[in-house]
Amino acid sequence: MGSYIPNSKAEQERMLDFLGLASLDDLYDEIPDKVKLKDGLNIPEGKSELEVRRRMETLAGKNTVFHTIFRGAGAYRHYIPAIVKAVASKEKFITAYTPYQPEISQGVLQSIFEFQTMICELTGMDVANASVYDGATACAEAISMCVDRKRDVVYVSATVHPDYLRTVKTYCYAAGRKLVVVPEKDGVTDIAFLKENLDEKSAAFLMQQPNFYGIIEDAETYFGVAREAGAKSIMCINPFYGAIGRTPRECGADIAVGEGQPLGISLGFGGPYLGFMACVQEMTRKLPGRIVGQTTDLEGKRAFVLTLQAREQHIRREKASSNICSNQGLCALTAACYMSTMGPSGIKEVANQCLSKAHYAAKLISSVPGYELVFDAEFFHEFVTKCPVSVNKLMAKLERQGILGGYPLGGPYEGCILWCFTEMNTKEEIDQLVAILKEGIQE
Amino acid sequence: MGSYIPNSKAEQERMLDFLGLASLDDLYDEIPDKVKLKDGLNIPEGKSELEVRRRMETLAGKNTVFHTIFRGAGAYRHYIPAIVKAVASKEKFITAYTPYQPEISQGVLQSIFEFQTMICELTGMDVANASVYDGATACAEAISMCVDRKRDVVYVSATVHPDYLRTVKTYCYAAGRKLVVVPEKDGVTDIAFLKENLDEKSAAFLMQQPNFYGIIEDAETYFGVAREAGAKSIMCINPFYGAIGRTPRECGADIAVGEGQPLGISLGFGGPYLGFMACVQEMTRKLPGRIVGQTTDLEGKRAFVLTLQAREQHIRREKASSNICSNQGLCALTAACYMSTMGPSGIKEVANQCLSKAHYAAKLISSVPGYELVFDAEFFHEFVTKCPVSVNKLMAKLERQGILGGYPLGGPYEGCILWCFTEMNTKEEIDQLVAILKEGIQE
Amino acid sequence: MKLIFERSTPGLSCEVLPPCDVEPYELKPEQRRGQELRLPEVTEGEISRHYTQLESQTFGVNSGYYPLGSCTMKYNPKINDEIAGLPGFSDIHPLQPAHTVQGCLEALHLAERLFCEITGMDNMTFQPAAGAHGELAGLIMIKKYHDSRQDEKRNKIIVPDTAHGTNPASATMAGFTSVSISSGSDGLVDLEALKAAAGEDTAGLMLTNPNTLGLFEKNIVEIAEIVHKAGGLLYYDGANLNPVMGIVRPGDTGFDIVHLNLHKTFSTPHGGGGPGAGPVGCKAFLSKFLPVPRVEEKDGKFYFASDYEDTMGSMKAFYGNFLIVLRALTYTLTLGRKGIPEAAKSAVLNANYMMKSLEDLFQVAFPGRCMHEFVLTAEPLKKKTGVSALDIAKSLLDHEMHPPTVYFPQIVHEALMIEPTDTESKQSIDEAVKVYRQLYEKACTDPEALHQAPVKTAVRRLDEVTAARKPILRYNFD
Amino acid sequence: MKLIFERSTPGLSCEVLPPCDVEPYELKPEQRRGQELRLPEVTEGEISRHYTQLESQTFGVNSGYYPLGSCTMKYNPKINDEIAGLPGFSDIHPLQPAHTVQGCLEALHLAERLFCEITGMDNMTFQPAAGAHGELAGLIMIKKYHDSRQDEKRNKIIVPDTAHGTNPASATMAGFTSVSISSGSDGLVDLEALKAAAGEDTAGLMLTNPNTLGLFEKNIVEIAEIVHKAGGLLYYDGANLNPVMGIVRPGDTGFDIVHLNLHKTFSTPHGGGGPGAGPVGCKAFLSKFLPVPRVEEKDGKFYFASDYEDTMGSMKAFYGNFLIVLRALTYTLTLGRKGIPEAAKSAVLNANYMMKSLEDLFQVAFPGRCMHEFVLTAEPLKKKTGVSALDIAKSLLDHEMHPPTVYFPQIVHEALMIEPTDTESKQSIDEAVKVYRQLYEKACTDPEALHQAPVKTAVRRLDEVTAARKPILRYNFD
Ligand SMILES: Cc1ncc(COP(=O)(O)O)c(C=O)c1O
Ligand SMILES: Cc1ncc(COP(=O)(O)O)c(C=O)c1O
Repeated sequence: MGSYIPNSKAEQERMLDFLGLASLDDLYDEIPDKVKLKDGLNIPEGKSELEVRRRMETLAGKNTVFHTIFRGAGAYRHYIPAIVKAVASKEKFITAYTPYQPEISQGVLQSIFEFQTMICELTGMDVANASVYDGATACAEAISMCVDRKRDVVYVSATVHPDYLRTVKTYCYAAGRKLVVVPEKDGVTDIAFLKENLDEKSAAFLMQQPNFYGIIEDAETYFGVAREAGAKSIMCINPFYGAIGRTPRECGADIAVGEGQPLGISLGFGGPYLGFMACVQEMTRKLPGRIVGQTTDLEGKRAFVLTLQAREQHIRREKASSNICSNQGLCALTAACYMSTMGPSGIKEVANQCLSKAHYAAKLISSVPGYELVFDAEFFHEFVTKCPVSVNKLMAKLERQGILGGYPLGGPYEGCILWCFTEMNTKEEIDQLVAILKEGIQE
Repeated sequence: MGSYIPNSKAEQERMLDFLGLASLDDLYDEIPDKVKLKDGLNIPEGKSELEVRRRMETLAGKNTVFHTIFRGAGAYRHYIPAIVKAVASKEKFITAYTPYQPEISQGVLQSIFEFQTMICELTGMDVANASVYDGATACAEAISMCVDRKRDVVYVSATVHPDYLRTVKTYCYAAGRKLVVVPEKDGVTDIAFLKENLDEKSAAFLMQQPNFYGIIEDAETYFGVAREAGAKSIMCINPFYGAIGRTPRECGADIAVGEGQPLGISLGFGGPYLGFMACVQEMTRKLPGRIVGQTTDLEGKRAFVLTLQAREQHIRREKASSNICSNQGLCALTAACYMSTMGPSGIKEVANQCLSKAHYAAKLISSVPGYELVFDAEFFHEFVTKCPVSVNKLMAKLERQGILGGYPLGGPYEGCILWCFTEMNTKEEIDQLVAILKEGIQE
Repeated sequence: MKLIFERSTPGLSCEVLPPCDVEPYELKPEQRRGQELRLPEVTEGEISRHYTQLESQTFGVNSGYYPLGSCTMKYNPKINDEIAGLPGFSDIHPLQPAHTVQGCLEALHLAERLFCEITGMDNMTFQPAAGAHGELAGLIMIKKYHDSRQDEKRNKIIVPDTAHGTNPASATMAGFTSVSISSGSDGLVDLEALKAAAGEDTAGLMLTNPNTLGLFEKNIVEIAEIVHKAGGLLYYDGANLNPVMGIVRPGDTGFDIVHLNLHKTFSTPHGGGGPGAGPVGCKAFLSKFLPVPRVEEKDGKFYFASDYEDTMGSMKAFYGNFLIVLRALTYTLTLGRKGIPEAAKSAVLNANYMMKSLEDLFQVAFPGRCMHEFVLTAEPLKKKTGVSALDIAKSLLDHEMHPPTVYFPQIVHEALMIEPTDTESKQSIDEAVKVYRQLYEKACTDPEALHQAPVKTAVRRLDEVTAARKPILRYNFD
Repeated sequence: MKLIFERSTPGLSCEVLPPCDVEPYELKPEQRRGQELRLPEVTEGEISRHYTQLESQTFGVNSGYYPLGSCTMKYNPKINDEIAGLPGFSDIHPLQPAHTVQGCLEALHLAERLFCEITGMDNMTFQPAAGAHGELAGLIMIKKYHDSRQDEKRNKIIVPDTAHGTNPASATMAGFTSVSISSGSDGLVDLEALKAAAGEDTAGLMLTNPNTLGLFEKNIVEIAEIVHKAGGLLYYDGANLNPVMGIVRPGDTGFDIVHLNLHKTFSTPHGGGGPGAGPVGCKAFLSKFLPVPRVEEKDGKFYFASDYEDTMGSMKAFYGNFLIVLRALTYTLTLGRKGIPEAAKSAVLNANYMMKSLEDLFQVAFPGRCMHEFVLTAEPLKKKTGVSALDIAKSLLDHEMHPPTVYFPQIVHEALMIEPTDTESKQSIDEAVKVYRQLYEKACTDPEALHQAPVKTAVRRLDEVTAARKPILRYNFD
């Protein structure tokens, strides 16, 4: 059994003596006996480190680590530079609490201030917070920022990631907010629907760029419609797209959110990831969560501190802008380190490689009979094709070669595949994929 | 091409201006043109991190990582606790230089002071140094400590590790010292030879415990002979054996040395490892290399510092006790952290598990026909058996099951196998091995 | 310290990627970004030095004593991080087919079994990313439950005044009105106040037990009865489970829903603010409301199931902060059935030991037996010397110690909320006590010294007022 | 700070191992250890905090500016460490059969090719574990060479007085007598002195080029001629290769044997004292003397060969500090043919820039063009103010900067030997220069302040005399 208790039995005895107690159990004499556990927990005995390691290694061994991944759909494999891993594993960054004591927490505070600045740069927005849980909750929180008593109907495009949509729905259900899903048409948001429906009750319109199908939507037009109706515009972006595509600000968004996982964070079977949020100046005090601000110490030295706390739960309790307390701090630090490592040229290079490789692949894949592109629209690094054979069998075949194929879509696009390409996919890998597709499968 | 130069071309221009130079090449105007490289280096163009990583991963992929290892022979697979890896990868420990400036190097200095103490505890000796390159050079250095003008013949048992023996020979050749290899008899040092040969010219006798064949030799008797002849006794020990077996001090050694790799250092294809050295008080000033001592600062605070530097090359130059400068500092820190993690009970537990598993295995293996034990002597965690089939074929068969079999011996024991067992080998693994041996091979 | 932007030199970069090996493709001009992207241009050495220096201005659990009340800053074992770093976990795409992620699924399934046993619950979701997120999930389940019974008038959540701020905030986000009830003079839920508050509009009660004063709600059975009788459900804020894990299970005291803070009780690190994990467990009758997807097992094979008609939906994308759950699982397997309650006892022993060592100096807000933490009030000291809880906190910084939580819970004036945790040694508690004593004496003789503290830290006290009034929230490139 | 032994509590431990799963076996009583084994008894949290605190009292390359002359404290890239940590390298037993270690062997083979090209040598061994170890290996090869020619009177190694202490020390260990020759007034080898020293007892010359004054031995061709003519060999101490790599190759200037300090020139870390790696390269006519085993290739397969009749033997067990070699290989592949000389130029530019920025304050010992480093003398300052090189060094500590090497080379009084390295930025050099200026001014106005320095460090100046007179070299348990 492992133990991290740094007091020996003898020392504990001494402490009990000091307290005038006979045994450790006496510490619990105020707990009614009838609710106490009688026979202890029904879980296995504790194990030594080596045993636990073996156990967990066995579990890890039951997972397949794919050498080649052509799947994205909200979680993206990008290269994580060694320096980013080294920085993110620095012990004090890992084990510190939220920086409530700024005098001994300038490291964490400054790193978040830098993160906020970078998110502003990426989105073109004025203000960013210190992170929320992930892209989905960032969407949900952004919507909360827009709703008031007069405007409480929320519009979300059907082309956002299904998990995000489900999360937004859940949050809206909770808050008793009306949510309207704007239907998809040809892979993009149905602009006609938007025009017809937005009105003086509309609080916000949320869309994703590129959308779940990888398509670059005409955000500017949608946001024009929203603005006219007096609703706020929320754009959920892929950070790499943000580096080369029109920014949320340029498209007229009031709030930009997104999933920061692509910025140096491992796939990790879905988490921890990183929700980022940024908005225009006027909405600053509606932002949820931590925000770090710059100030001076009493000697006039520049310093950083958690600020605008009057928005937060620990001060405002039921009137807070959100309930968020712990966020994804270390992931934010990681993303900031990643962005520093790549620099403006590196981030754009990743984006351009994603773009170029996806288009290279799309051309080749769609030239294989039966794998036509489903949509005709411009895309970033994901696109949807048909599949002339059983998707499952195709995936199984790819798997045997160490390849995780594209994501099999469901619903209206059942039988279609959402492919994703990043800078990690070499031309060779793509050519190999196409060759396999051409081979076909033994049905 | 990767680059770690933090000045841009523009900045370099500015610096050149300041120096009144036209180009970077002008920096080398004092080097005769005729010796300068004309067409640059004939090595590949530099590569990006991702490319280099892929290249090196490909190389790593050409090595076999064995799940089960029954081979030792000087390099041992033990469990390395997570905390040890975490501590050993702390950036400042890794990137610091030798602690010449004690005021900002108390961390490294104290860790070495602690290491020295632990080595003293393990060996029973009075003083230890901050490490030398490895077990082999520790042997060679120990011999140098014993030689003087009057006594310059050195005796080394033939049962020490062959690499150590070869290294010692090389060092003796260099220094023009006479080396006598004490022959092996039945797997141990030939005591008769020793008795006959040691005389007033003899500087030292060096033996290994357990010896290369895993056997626990009768060190005390040998050292008695040496003492009588006025020669110094040097014992090269396995640190785990030291934790439960009679210490070098108890056996009467003047110097204890050994390979510290088993103490939390990875196999790493042979290095970096850790040579440790300890001796009796009287020989302190003959020790080679760094030694950390305790002192006080000018406010009376306890502090640590490199000391007794008058032994060292940077002070004494040609008269130094050794030429060693860089040592294996980080490995020493790692070993100290390992010993702290395991504690006295943990270190002994490792030793006892090695001992017990080796004896369990020896019983079973030697009961397989043809795999008789070659020697009849008591052993620690290695032992030699015969092999009734082609050793190469047996190894190949084990390899197919992910097992690295024992070490095939050469020389007089050609066709025999030196097996090693540690706490990492489970009963199940051992039983599996025995089953495979029983199966035999298709010749 | 410089900002990373101030270390930037135009033209520099790290060379991370090879050149593109396919034909370059470009966005249409009208789709292209117009704004400049001002990120730092630095080499790796600069980045590395930058963060090394930032780390040196950060206080972690290993930097020194860290008794931050309510936060359970226990030691974070290294094996947990090592396991989470295995490529077999860290490099797994969340949307891989089930047969290629049996290890991940089994880990989640195992974690669900263990943590259900520890809390006395029947099912659990690992989707919530933190405690507050778990609270919201749990409250939405409560809402779903009442909705499913067409019991629609239940729009109030009762929350004691000692509750953490997230509780009322979560209630609001879940569309409830929170009703605050004051604690009794013993620091516990006032049964009469509770009875008065409970009624047919009661959706549920959120309770932290032990509460944030460090006191065990010994009337928990009665409390549960009152709430249940009124038709409400009981929600357990698990942030304070540490002192009672393996001793008493929330489920056995009447709670219907529980969240855990794996980043407090189960030793996963806080990351300077996160990520954490806030799994939510519930009794069987509520399981159908749990968020999807959920891990199921059939014939030894594990899979995700989402087809629960009554599910509340989802709390986030994918499956929660999986790598954090893994760390907590590793910890739980390490401690096991005996180690879990031993850790709890160590936490309680340490807290009582430290409380008793200090009670002659600072008044204990609610004397008696405490659990994992206790709350002192510096009010008498302040009256006497002018030295506040904040001054004490700031003075501790000069002693390489993290201060306790201050000014919380709000019902205690000049509160100092101290939680030594189970992984602190007697030795270090004794040393901390010595420092508290020194500070107390200093406060009596030289209060100004404490008003001036800290003096040894990277920065002195900050102008927080200006920070909030004229917020500077990003670097100004101009 | 406490020693780890002082954190010990009897009975505590980390639970690392499962119980033994086979029948316990015991040593015979007479073989058993009698002495108590006093190692620390601590839990993981204590160890972790201990080393975290020790690390905070350690100055690494990333802590700040580190211009330690002759040590080439350049940035240590993280990718190098990551590669060395791949299980496919770190978990490989040195005695695995060749076909299971083709990757390791290929890496060594590739490293040999690259470093031979960089040094102008034909073959190389990676066995030596550090520079001094390489020196010894190289000298033994020289000995072997002369022995092989029955040229037995050659027992002298010529070493300039600017040489590093390891050079004469290595000569002694190799059984040679070292003959020191004084440098000329230009800081370079005095050709006349060399001619006088060279003769039929000359085994060889050890030369560092650029030398430890940072000056390139521009007469190297003549030097080589003199030594070769006398029948000696030329040994290149590669500790200072950094400023000339890719610009000029030792082999092309007449050297026969070279060692490299991978932990200086090729960016592998110093580990607070080691491990490093000191590969030794030689011209073809000496290859047969190289230590064994050596890596050979045949038909694309790699293997170890030890059957060289004339081999000098071995310098250590197995194959050197392999994981260090891997790091250096990674670095070399990263920089490549253009990056290597660019790094060299950056080092030289930085050094000259800094030298010129300081020359109005401190006298440059040997003015003119320097290579990677330069040596200042604080002697005038000392005469004027009493402030010594040591005082300057100690004062720098209070500015979060590592001091230069002081009092070396010994031929310069009050030497300050500054090596900015290629990975230092103009920005940080400018800042360092500013600090040197401040200190200079302070020395003139308030010398006592510098005598008192450092004041901000973990400890103040130490009593080194007592440390050496009454050595305390281990913890006293009593
Ligand atoms: C009692 C209590 N409840 C809830 C929370 C919120 O948990 P989290 O920060 O994980 O959202 C905390 C955190 O401090 C807490 O102490
Ligand atoms: C010029 C010179 N030669 C040799 C050495 C010795 O190298 P090592 O410390 O690797 O043994 C050094 C190290 O400082 C050096 O500067």
